[in-house]
Amino acid sequence: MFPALIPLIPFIGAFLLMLGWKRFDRIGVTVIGCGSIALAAIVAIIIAMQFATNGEQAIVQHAGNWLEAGGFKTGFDFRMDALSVVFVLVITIVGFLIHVYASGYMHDEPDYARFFACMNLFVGAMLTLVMADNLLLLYFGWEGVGLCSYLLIGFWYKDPANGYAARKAFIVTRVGDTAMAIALFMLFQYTGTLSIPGLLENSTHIWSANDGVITIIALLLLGGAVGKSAQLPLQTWLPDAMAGPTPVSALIHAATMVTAGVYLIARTHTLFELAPAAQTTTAVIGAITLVLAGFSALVQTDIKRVLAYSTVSQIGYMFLALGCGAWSAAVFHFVTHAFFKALLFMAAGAIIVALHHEQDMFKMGGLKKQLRSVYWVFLIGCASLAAIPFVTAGFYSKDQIIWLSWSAAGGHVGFWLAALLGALLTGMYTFRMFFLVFYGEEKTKVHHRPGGSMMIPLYVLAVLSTVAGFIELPHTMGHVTLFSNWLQPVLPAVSMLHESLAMEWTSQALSALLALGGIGLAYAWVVKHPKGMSDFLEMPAIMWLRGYWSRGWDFDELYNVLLVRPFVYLSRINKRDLIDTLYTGLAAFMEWCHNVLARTQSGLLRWYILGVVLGAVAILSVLIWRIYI
Amino acid sequence: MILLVLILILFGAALLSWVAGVKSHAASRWIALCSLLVNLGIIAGVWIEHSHSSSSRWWYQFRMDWVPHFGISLHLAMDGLSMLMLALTFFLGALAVLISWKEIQTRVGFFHFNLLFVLCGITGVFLTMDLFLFYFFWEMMLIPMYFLIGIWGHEHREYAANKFFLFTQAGGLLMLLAILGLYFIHKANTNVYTFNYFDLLNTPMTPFMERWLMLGFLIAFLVKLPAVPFHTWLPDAHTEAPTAGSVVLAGLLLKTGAYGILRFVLPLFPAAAAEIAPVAMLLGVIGILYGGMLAYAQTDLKRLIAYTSVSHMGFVLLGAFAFNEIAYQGVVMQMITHGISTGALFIIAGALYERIHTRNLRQMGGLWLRLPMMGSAAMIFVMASLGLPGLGNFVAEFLVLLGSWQANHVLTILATIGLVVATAYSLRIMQKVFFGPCDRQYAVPDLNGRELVIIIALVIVICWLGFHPQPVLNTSQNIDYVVR
Amino acid sequence: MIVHPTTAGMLLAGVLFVLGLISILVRRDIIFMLLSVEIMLNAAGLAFVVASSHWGTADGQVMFIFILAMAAAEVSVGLALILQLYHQLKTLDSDEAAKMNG
Amino acid sequence: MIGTAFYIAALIAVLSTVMVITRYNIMHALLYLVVSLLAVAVVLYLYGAPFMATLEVIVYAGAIMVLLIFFVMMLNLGKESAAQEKLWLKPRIWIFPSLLCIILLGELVFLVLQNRQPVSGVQVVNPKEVGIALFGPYILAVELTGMLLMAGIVGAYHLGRQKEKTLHRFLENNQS
Repeated sequence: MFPALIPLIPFIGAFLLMLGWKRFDRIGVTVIGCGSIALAAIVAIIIAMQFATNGEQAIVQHAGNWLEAGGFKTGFDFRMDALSVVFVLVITIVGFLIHVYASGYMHDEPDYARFFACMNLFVGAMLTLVMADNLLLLYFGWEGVGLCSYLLIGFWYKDPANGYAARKAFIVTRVGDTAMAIALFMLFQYTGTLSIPGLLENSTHIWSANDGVITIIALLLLGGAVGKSAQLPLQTWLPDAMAGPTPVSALIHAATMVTAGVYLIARTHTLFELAPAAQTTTAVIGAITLVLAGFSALVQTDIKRVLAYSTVSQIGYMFLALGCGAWSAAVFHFVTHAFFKALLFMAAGAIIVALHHEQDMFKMGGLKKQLRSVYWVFLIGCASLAAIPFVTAGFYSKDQIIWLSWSAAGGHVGFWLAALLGALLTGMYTFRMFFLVFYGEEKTKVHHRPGGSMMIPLYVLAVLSTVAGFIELPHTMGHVTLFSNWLQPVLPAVSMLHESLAMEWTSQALSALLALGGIGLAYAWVVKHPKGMSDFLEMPAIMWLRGYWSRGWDFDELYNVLLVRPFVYLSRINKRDLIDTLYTGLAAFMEWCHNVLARTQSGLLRWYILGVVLGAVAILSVLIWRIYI
Repeated sequence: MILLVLILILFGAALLSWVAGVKSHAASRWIALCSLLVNLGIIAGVWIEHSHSSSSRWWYQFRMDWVPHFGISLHLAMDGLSMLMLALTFFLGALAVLISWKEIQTRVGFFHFNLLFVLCGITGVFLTMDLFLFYFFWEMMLIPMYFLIGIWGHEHREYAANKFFLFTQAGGLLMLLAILGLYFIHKANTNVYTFNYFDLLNTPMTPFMERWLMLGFLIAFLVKLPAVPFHTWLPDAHTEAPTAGSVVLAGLLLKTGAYGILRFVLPLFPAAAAEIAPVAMLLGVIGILYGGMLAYAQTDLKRLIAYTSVSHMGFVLLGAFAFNEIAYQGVVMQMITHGISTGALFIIAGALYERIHTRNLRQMGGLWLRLPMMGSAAMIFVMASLGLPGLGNFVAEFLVLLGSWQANHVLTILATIGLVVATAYSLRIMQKVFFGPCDRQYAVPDLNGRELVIIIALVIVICWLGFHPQPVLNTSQNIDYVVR
Repeated sequence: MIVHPTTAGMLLAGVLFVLGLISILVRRDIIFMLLSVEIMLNAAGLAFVVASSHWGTADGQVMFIFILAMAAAEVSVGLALILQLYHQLKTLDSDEAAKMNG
Repeated sequence: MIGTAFYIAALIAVLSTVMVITRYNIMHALLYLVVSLLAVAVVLYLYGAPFMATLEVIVYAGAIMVLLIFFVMMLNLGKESAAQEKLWLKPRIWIFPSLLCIILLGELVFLVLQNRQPVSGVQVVNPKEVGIALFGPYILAVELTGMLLMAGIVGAYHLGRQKEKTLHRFLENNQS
């Protein structure tokens, strides 16, 4: 089995759907769309098994040369190692489930084929990204997923707001990509290759730790990761990206694409280890982002925006883990997050469809009875997101991060506190959303209940959101390390600063308590004392704070004022091209001269004679001047 | 001999299609198309023949005395660079004939005469190794192009045609001065009158003289390229030209400027070129950013695309003066891919104009509903223009930037920021034309068979260049670049 | 004061010439302008003859003859033109014949 | 060695020329011009060019002026023409050109007065020498002059003829 097949199959699916968009009927499109992903998933599983039995040897396939010029050489090299396998499996399996769900969700969409073509294209690009053996191919996937994200956010193209959100997503991530491109140039300049194993190998020889160049490179790579993963300061595009169809939000903006940054940093962890400053920056960005996004999520009214901010916040956790050197913890959280966030998005989608495309949580409520199945899966998702102890996957992955943010070599007590604050916020906003949607009085009628194609993926994910946590249990609870063992060949184990069982207990207990406390607060806020709370919330200062948070801490406004508006303004005023004015001005001056001189051509005979006389006077004057004076 | 045949076929076909155009429009079109396809076939044959043997740099040489007294000879030669440029010329030329099949209905014979004559001039420019002959062909391109814009253009065609002519002619005269200067300096130093490129290559001269002669050549090529601040003829000419004219202008005429820099400025005046490199690279970067910004502001679709050319050709300038092989390879790539992608965008704009009779972006929107195929094609080329990996432009821009990074960090960073600007203006095209609300209910047909053939050919080429650029890179590798 | 004859003749020629020039500048009637041209030609001829007597050669006088012939031809053609102009414009105002303005 | 005769003739020439350029009536102006020409003929005679003086009287004062006089009579320009002239000749119009011309005159005078050669007599050049020069070195010019006169005749005939067609064809085209 060739690893290259895994991304190739979805690409072929996308290609077929693009060419045959007129010929296939709805069923044909569904079969190709979902089938290609299923096939990719099967191939991925087979290769993963092969890899597992093979031992630690990565499977690398050179599928062809790409370009070779003047000492620069790259090819289509695909790599399956422990890290890729994790990502590939998550992408194909969750991707498949979301495709199945989408076939139900998008059932009434006239542009059904286009949707699935883009989705398949996305999966292909994403798989390329995580399987690339060189950074250029990774960049190819990186930009490819950006394109698909753009296409799918703007899928309903008739609304200009969607187009705006789509372009914003593309352009903001492109800013990060630019940084990453420069990192590639620098890496090539110093290491002479863009092949990932090669440059990681070389980098340890070339640079010692804390070298200035490697720090810059790591920071630039971080810039790329930050753009794609919607971290501070490039996080603004993700909430707007919710303009796309819900399966898109689930697949691209929750489960897979936005975690590409995590993948990139994990993949190039050697570089970050050489640049502790960059690594600390990563952790700081993660910590700040997770808290800021948590506050923003707390005050949203749109259910999808809550989930979007929560995604930003959860990826913040992953970055925090990466920054602390807890590589496998970050990847572990990626896995569980992919499961429960996809679950939450799709469940939210089910609710939205049921309420006839109503996304405002304050117009929902009391849906517990109406949508009992959705209620349960949503509850599981929320529990996992809020990290309710022992039974949810989210608990194990997040707790590991919280603990390591203090105890790992790169950790700090400040990170730990931020992570704990994040845990409290997560509990609060998650269950605020949950209670608002399912409790209270019924405000909007349910139109129709989701069908099987939408519910089955939800059940599967609900199960995964629960059991996926058990592959990695902390010291205090059984100490299962299946996952980190698996990643051992690629990602080094975390080096600990503090190793105390008691401390770990305390941390876990604290985070669990905070999560539960958050839920309790949410319960009190939404269900128990809605009146009292609303009085509190109506206070002017609180109102202002709510607005400020719900606008995402006004980062949008900041960028508008600093970058977007000046650019647009400058280009507007310069629409006629100032330099052209120079040339047209020159032409106008010539024309003016022409007019002036033409006026001397009066046609009056005496005028001409006067000219002759003037000339004679002048010539004689010069003559006299030169000869006699 | 085969080189002369390439030119003569076009020349003969030009006359023939004019004559035939009197009787039958179709005959004129077929003659033009067939001559270009024959040439394309010849070039393809040449390429296949030479794709493996990298024995000698010059694949073909043809030399015949013309005015021996003054050292002027009919000297043609072909290497990898010429071959690639010629392939692009004939490919885009054939598409230009196809695209004007329905668009041009007046003076059809004369139109094809002019079109083929321009292509003939361009072919000559890419082949000739005699500076006098080079100038001859250089000027020969202009006049038919002037007619193409001035006769079959849009509403402000005369203004645009005059502007185009004045700018390029002024540049051309500077080049003539420089050529004559070089000629006489060579005579003074070696006592031989010659216009031969190879003889002039190592003319000894003072640095002062070299600087001025280099400037003469460089400015002519910068005008053609076009680089800021000589770019202002381009938007007008592109906007007003008929579709075929825009395709030839963007796809080929601009490339003669880039070709001139690679072929003449750098090898003839290596020291002076190295001296001016930072300035030239800066101009390239300014072009990238300034052109992008102007493109973003435009409301006329063709004008927007025209400004993207300014932006893209900035990469050519940046790479050409980076003095390393990766960048040169990128420049050659960029010349080809820009020809394809921008040509395609102009073809789409032309097809759109044929349907809805406006180029104003404000009057478009939501056309995806009616024109999904055209929209998909536009999407591909818009993505190419913003440098999406997998399409040819990415390879080109990446190589240019990778190469120029070795030469100048700051300018490369600025140029890379240009990619963000490219994203902004490129996506604006899609949003304004194909997405957004559909105010006007245009009932227009999607691409027809002929247009589909054109677009598919272009898509295949741009994807091929994106995924497997190696044949092109291998071919252009064979050139003795000036590497510092 | 003894005046050199050439100086005196030249001064006379100069004065006559300038008078003709003034006339041609201030007059609008085209016949007057023709008249002024005659004055100036005559003055020029006078200057030639004075020069001829100064050097004692015949060349100046030869020139005078040529000027004379030229004046005759000029007057005849000029008058014919004036005639046409008069028929055309019904006036002798030279400013009316200003169609060739730029 | 110039005498009173020259001064008188010169004075008459200048005065009558001034009268020419200040007259409103064209007829008066022409007659004053004849006087001026006759005075110039005297000056020519005094400068040792009797043949030229004769030609001046015959051709200039005789033929050309008479041609002009007849022409003016033919056009029958009457009082309104004189009135028109009066209207046109305002100081505002003539003051600047006159100043300019006087500057020119000043320059000419200055140049002429640079003559520092010793005073000598007038040298007489007799008509014989003129004839020899004319048909010797100047023969080509004489022939050219003949052609010029011929052209003058043909031109005058062509332009002056008024048949059914009153306009010259160029003028006609211009008008249409």
